Amino acid sequence: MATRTLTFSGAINEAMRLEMRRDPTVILMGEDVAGGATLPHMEGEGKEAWGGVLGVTKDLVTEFGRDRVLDTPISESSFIGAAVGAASTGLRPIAELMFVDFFGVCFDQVFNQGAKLRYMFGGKAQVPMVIRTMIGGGFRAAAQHSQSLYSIFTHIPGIKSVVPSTPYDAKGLLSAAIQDNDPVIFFEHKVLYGMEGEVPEDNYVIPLGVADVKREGNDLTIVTLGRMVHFSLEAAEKLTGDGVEVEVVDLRSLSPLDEETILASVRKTHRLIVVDEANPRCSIATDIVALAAGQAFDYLDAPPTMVTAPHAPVPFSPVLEDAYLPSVDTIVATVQSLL
Amino acid sequence: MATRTLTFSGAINEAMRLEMRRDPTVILMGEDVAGGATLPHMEGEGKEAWGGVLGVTKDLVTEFGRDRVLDTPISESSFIGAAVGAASTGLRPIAELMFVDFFGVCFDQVFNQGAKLRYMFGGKAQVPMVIRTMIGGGFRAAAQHSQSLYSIFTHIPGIKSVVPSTPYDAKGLLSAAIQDNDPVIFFEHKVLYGMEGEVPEDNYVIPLGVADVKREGNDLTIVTLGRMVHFSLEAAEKLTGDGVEVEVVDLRSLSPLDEETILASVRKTHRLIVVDEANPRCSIATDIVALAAGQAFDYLDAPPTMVTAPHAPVPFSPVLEDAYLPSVDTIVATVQSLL
Amino acid sequence: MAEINKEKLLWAYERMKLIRTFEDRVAGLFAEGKLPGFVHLYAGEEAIGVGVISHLTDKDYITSTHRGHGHCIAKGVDVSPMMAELYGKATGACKGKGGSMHIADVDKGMLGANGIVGAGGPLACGSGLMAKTLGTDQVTVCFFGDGAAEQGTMHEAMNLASIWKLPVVFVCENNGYAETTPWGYHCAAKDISDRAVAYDMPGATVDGTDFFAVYEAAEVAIERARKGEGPSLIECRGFRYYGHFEGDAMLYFTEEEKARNRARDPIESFKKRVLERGLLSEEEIAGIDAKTAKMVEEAVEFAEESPWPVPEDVLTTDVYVSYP
Amino acid sequence: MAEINKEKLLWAYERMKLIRTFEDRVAGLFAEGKLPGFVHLYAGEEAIGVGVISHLTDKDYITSTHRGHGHCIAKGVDVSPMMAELYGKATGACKGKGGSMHIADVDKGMLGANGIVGAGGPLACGSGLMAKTLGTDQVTVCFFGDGAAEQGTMHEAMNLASIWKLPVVFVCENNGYAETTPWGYHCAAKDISDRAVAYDMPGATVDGTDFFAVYEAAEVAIERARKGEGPSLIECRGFRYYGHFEGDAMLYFTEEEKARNRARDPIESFKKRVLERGLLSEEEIAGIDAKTAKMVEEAVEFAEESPWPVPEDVLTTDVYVSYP
Ligand SMILES: Cc1ncc(C[n+]2csc(CCOP(=O)(O)OP(=O)(O)O)c2C)c(N)n1
Ligand SMILES: Cc1ncc(C[n+]2csc(CCOP(=O)(O)OP(=O)(O)O)c2C)c(N)n1
Ligand SMILES: [Mg+2]
Ligand SMILES: [Mg+2]
Repeated sequence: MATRTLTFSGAINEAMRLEMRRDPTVILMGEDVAGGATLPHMEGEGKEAWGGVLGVTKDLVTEFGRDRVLDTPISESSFIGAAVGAASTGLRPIAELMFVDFFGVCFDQVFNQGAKLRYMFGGKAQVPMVIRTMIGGGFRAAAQHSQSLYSIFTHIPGIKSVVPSTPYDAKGLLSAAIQDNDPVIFFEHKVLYGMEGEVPEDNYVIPLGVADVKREGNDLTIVTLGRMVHFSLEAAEKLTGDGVEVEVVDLRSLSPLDEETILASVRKTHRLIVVDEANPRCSIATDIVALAAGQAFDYLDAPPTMVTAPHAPVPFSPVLEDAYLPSVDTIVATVQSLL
Repeated sequence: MATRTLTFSGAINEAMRLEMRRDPTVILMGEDVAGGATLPHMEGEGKEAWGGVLGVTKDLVTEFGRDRVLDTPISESSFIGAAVGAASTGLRPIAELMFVDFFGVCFDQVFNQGAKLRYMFGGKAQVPMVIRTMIGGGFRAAAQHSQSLYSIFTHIPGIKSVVPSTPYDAKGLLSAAIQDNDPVIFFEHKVLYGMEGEVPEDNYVIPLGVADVKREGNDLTIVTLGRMVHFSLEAAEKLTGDGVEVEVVDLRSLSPLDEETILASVRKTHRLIVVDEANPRCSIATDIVALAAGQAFDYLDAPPTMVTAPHAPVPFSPVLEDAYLPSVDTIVATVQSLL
Repeated sequence: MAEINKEKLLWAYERMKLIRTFEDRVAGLFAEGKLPGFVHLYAGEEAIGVGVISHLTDKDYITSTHRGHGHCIAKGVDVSPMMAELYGKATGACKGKGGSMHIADVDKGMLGANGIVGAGGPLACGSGLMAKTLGTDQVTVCFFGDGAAEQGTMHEAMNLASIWKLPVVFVCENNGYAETTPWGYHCAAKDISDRAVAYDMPGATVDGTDFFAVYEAAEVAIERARKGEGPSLIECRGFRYYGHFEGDAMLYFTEEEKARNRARDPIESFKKRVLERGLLSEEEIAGIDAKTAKMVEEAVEFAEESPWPVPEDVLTTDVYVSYP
Repeated sequence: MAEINKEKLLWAYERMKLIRTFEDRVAGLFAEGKLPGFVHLYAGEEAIGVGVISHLTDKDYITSTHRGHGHCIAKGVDVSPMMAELYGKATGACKGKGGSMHIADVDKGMLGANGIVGAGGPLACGSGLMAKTLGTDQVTVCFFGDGAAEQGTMHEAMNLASIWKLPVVFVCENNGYAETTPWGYHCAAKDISDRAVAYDMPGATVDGTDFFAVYEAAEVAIERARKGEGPSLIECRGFRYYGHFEGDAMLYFTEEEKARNRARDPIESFKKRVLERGLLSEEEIAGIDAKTAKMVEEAVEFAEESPWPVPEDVLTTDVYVSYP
């Protein structure tokens, strides 16, 4: 497959475009995903104002029209719920929940409806839908626009959770999510949107539930996700100078979880750090630690350790936010403390 | 203090009654918490239909009147949010979210407003409120009325989470919650409401953040909460015949967490099982395992283990629900497998 | 009314009677301790569900509420798997996994009873959006209670359906109470149908105990939806005979109110009207009474004799279509 | 209008001008890269916030939106800590923890800008409930956007405020857009104030660029609330000069629309009117212009010179009042 450089957001855009071309039942809806497309002077090709608040859905309305790319009112319950209803009756909707921080106004439709209809109906329904949503700190967007709430979604049976870290992964995982027959929540880190990487031109899928070893090493395993994959890789590079080889496992999919890849790595390196920018309690970090402690107990030579944000909301001030998020230095120091 | 036998729901009722007598700024609101009190033929003393869907708030409107015991419309966002607004301006509201399963229609007011106002305002606000809500399986109430979602609340900084397991604890913890200056979520297991126990007549508080060793033992620690405390105690009684002495730690408060009591027990017994009826992923069960694995690593002689519900919604059919929830037998077998 | 043909009248009487018989029987079984969990009965509201669904085909959709048995039956779901579901048996409509509050039959266009008040509004927008996107003429009816009218989801759903001109009809079953809370207390609007203006859609309030009134109002609204002209709101005023759920002692009902309700029985009024006008005969009515009684008894028998689900086989199936 | 005394007019002009000057300066600072995060400017909407808050005291409350600077200033919050907050400095109104989207001053009755659209409605019911319960005469004003009108929370809040007769005034700042989405698209109602009937409260639509129109409508509504007669809904039609947030290229605005807006500048219209009628003098206006310019410059200086917060000291404080 021919590849070329694409940004993370470009890769996401392309996955939607190719899937919408392939399958006419795929539609996209969300606040300003077309962006002013209903204004009279915005009619016609290319006449689109936003393509999503950070431009990720740019030009999709131009190609697919307003019947398949729908701006919505600020009514998350109703349009996320409409995605559930549409999915259970024949469409494959992609709904954009602008920031995951807004899940509190619409979560019922996700966790009690989308996630449970199939089970409650004894298997006589399926809900093939994707919710794309922004996560993460580093944007100085403060407490209500910077959270990484994927642990809450992962707690809920019936939904799948995916957190890509590179343009290549983002495209392949989003295509897989759109083709999947279950509700998938696709978490996009807003600070990664501008990141560039090689991405094949064609459509391809990366199966959900398969972690990716982004760097091999024998001395310690870092399990991580999203933006923290890059922090962890940077820390690993720094440590290589000291003769320490860290293995970096990128979860990619939180539910389903690739337990085997995680456990294989821990059994090989005997040491585990989970790096996650989210809050620590009842989280994916504790989840991975519990997995390793339960299933690879005899292999562990040091306490399984977490590097996370503190148990506090995300602060606004840049100096505070930088101290709040896990840093490369903290990761390096934590690795050193375990060797 | 004189004590007498009271049910779990009676103890909760009494805590509210005594706190409302003590402090005129304490009010109570929720769907049918008075229950038909606005009907003309319901005027006057004792003329109350429900006192909450399962009768827990019975007769409070009779004593405190309709200005302090308010029936609400089915508008959880607005009345839970009203509790946040009232708490930050001078009242101490108790809001009843009938079933925790309904949190998805109102969670924004809890986790983005109530939990974060103080931090976002740089400490210049406080939000002294309590949300009482029902949890738990065993009632044959199916997927949308049987969940135990406290892990999600515990993930969020800025709120406190409390899960009582006995009438005595329920009264003392609820009084503490009402007197607390932070937002507290008080999770009541619906199957425990009828349980009886000795309860002092006077007002007393059990401080938040203090776990309770409900049974001492040297061979293995079970950390548990809510209804599972009783299942675990029953399992411990069964095992005592085999000469196995299990220590049962009742968390009572999930956030703040009494790390010291948990760790002290694990350091003593060298073995840990967390018993929780909620779903397993990113949960309080993984949280406690991660705590022990991280902080008591060198003391553990066996893999820290979880006994939980499966990663599936709660089924309706009694035979399915019984198989879904952790059972005394499973707990016993798991203990035996670790010795 | 003149336009309702005999076949439809027979169908309507059968469905209403079947609902009533089913619900009365369920009340008895619950009292005997045979049915676990929460059970909310539809008896008294038959004219609403049946009057509206008279205009739907199997391809049309409905969303329902916690009080969903009547909607199921009106939409043509078989009472035997329904009853088995209430027992929690393996042969239930949802294999025993859903129970009364989640009873569903997507193939019949019944998108499920729902334990979350107001959740059906957004879902109905979804099947409406499907029909609009694929260009079919399927209509979705969203049933919701007076209590549900205060839930934010219903506001959002009505606004969304209106701006997108979705083929959805919102039917508010105003039975006077949300649990014990009278609608005059929980609802600020004078008529719930007054809210239609907030969404620029037609609104009407009708007598929900009068099958013919419901039938006529629904005809206009469903026709409008089918033609792609957008949603409507119909408020149907009525009552429920039983408590909020089984076990509710109904202290908030006065005896006068109960008597008033009995005097407005929707099935009796229907019968009186069709008999007076000679549209149906006593024999036809008696035939249906016997038939529906038999159907319900067979359903109970079916449920009683059905096996329990086997946890080892089904406890964790149906969570996902695929989960590696 | 005759009843507005001079002191109030001076105050109103000063607040409007201070908002405008502050916001223009913030736009410049943002363009220079000095202000991190999301910044939503209120310029163009000054007559709404100031016209309404004219009737409030320090003891009254307001809830605000993501576009909250104007509400803060109108409610009397000092611009120096405000500016420091936008920089993220330790001296900020929220110690740098909140930023533009969470700027607040509870002591001044400003319950916070809010990053969640529609979240202020329920909060306003809360301070309203406090006043009602404690028997004070405090009023709460809930500012919300046209986009927020579609959020379920606003529906619930207006219904709740109405049935409980809470002293709350709902002020919809209809600036024509929710981000890029025109209100004629996202809102089914013909006027947002039409929704008042859904909650049985008075509703009015006024020109939000006309201070005096806003002032008069607010007077009636706030008076009503203060007397315990319940809530009202006021829709104020206006525009914003800047993009949705800083960085927005505003492609969805036509040049005609921009010109039309400039011709309706709320501060210019106010000035014209008070000068024509001799209510204020050119000198008084000039004095205020100079004063507000100075206040904003001092605010910038204060912010620039203020120290950063020290993470070791404050990162995890203020999460709880107590956490053992
Ligand atoms: C979101 C939510 N809040 C509360 C409940 C609890 N509840 C179940 S039914 C009900 C009353 C519903 O009233 P209405 O909509 O009028 O329907 P009816 O029962 O009268 O048919 C309530 C409060 C719920 N199931 N979901
Ligand atoms: C619940 C929620 N949904 C979406 C957003 C993203 N968002 C922020 S402001 C905005 C538009 C708000 O429009 P309006 O209410 O008209 O206020 P305006 O910006 O015009 O002042 C949106 C969609 C949000 N912050 N919260
Ligand atoms: Mg009702
Ligand atoms: Mg707007």
